[in-house]
Amino acid sequence: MTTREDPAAGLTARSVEALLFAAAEPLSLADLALRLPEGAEVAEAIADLRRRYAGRGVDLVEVAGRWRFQTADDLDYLMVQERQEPRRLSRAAQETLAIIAYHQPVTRAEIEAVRGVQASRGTLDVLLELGLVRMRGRRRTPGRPVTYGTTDLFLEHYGLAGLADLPGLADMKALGLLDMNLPPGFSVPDPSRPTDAASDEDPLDAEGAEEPEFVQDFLGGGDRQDG
Amino acid sequence: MTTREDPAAGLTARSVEALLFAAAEPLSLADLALRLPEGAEVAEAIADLRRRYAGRGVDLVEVAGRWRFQTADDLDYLMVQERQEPRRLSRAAQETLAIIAYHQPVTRAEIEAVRGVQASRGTLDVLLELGLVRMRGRRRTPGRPVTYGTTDLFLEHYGLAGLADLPGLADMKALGLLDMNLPPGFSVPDPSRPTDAASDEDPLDAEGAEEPEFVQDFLGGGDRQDG
Amino acid sequence: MTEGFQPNLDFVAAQAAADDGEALIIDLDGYEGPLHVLLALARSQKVDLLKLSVTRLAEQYLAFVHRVRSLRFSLAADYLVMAAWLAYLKSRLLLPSADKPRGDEPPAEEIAASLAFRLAKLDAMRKASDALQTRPRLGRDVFTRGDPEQVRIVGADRFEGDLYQLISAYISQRRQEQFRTYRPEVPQAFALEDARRRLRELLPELGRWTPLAGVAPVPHGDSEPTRASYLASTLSASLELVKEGALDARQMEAFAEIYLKARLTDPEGAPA
Repeated sequence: MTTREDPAAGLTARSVEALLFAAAEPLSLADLALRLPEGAEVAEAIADLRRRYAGRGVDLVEVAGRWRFQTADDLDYLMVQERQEPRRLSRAAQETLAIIAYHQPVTRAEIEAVRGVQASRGTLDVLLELGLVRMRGRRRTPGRPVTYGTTDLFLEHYGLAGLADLPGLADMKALGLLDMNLPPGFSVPDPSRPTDAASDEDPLDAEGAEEPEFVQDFLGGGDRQDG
Repeated sequence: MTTREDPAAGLTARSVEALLFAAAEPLSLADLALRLPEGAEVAEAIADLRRRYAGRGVDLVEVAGRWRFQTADDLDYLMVQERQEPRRLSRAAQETLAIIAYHQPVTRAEIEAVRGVQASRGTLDVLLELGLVRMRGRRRTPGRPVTYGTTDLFLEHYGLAGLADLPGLADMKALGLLDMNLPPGFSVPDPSRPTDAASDEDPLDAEGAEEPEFVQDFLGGGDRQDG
Repeated sequence: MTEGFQPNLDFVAAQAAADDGEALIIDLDGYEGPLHVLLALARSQKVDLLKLSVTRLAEQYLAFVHRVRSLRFSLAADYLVMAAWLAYLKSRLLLPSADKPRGDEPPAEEIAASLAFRLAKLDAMRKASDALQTRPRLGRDVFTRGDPEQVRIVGADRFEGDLYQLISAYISQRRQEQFRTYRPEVPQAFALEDARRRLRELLPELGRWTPLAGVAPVPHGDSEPTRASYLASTLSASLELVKEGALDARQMEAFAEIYLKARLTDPEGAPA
């Protein structure tokens, strides 16, 4: 495995190596090019460095379209002193994060539809507060619901080069599992919401107005008849 | 110069590499030994790494008996870069921006009325300078105060297609931001909807160059015919 | 569709709980909602989730609800609604299919397939969530340089802050607005004592006629006394110093500039 001994390429690779080592945050190819002489082959230098660092104690990885050095993941057991206990996400928050990541842009109602439960307080807002999730805009449908998506920080945190690298994404797509147009005919019955409420309903107005009435069998309706 | 392919030595070298990389300060051989399995040949690993890093963009150097990675001396010129920190909006600026976004067109006095504090001159200036806020016009009230609104850059930065995409009351409530008991009639304005304030506004252009025409239109037209 | 089997029933309590947003989410043996229970049950069938038997699933779910209800008197409404709904669906699946579906209702098989799809989707998301959480995470499994040399390349126009922060900032202010008591800002004055001390210190520099405006301090920030207060106090102080014989003051006419100068015959007896 002899590397080309082109002096210019060698200098570019050394420079990129030094910059990425010194940088406090991941750098894009454009960021790097900005600090190198015109015409420097940054992409080649990255490829060269990736080869050199393969299997070493430090890896060169792409996150959110930018590059950074990080310690090899199999050496995690050594890093006890550096480890900060990251805030643990609740199971609900983890699931919500996954749904947003795989379906973005996605509305709150859609998240709830997939999970079959109303998002409780502290699910979405924790993700927003941590900066893993952001509001992206509004869906161009009646009601114009706010849509959510993930942030670059999400990608950096989970070490993903881009959204296309989400684990299992291709398989799920192939199976049609990421389709948000749920087949008709089934919706999780939700006692707090009129079942007919189209997605254009403002959830605030929807509350209280007309409650679906249900499950006489289970709660025994007879008592109430007197009212 | 072939490195020995002793697996144990390889792992030690990788571990030392990762530890030195992730450490916040230089580490001594003793520090390293403490974090490695018993009997690890730390000195050998260091020597091995020194060879590997010789002539690269990053050097493994000894400082006062401790080891650390640092960028190669001859690449210093790459590191002297103006350190442009991302501009952090101060809390006051953030709050002022939020009020302008929702209540535009809004005058300085109105901003202060919501904030309950005098807007310091600097805050609006910062927002104007960043290009997030612009002067929109003048209110047709005594004193003709300047009105402020947001810019396209504001929309761009926050990923909004238009002002109509700003989250509204329902969205805020859904996020649990409005859980406190709010007074009846609490509302959040929709800045995309024309209001009295907007129609009560003269464009800034009406001043200066355009002034004569404006006067002519105003005085010259039908008004006189009744006389 | 569901209206067909939902007779009238007052359900104020559950509604109030739903308004609170928390009470209804009951942790039943680690399940967050009926769909999560169904998913766990469906997995036990060990078939492709898209091909699972909904009738069997319905039986299992009803049994589950029965068991949990006997342990826990208050079972969340969602679980009961789902139970009723599944019982209904099961009955429709078991009945020989009518010549054509009743009115607006889709065929039961379609609804069942739909439910299967929903479970497969939730299952996929749970697996994806697990896959994400087991990825090497920054700060837990992998680490960036511990002591970076802080090379940052950031566009000059980049600034921090996202929409969530923006609306949070907005709401926190609107909220304060409700509880605010009016507290007019107390105007700050330039104390006469301070003005006198300052002027005395300046005396050596007032060798020639200097306009009062040039002697009075200039305000720099919002929290300082106003320019008018600085001027007024400095003028008062200068008159006192004139009285003491340390200073001369001169004004050519009303409203004209006032000039100050240290008196040459220094009371300390310095060489003239």
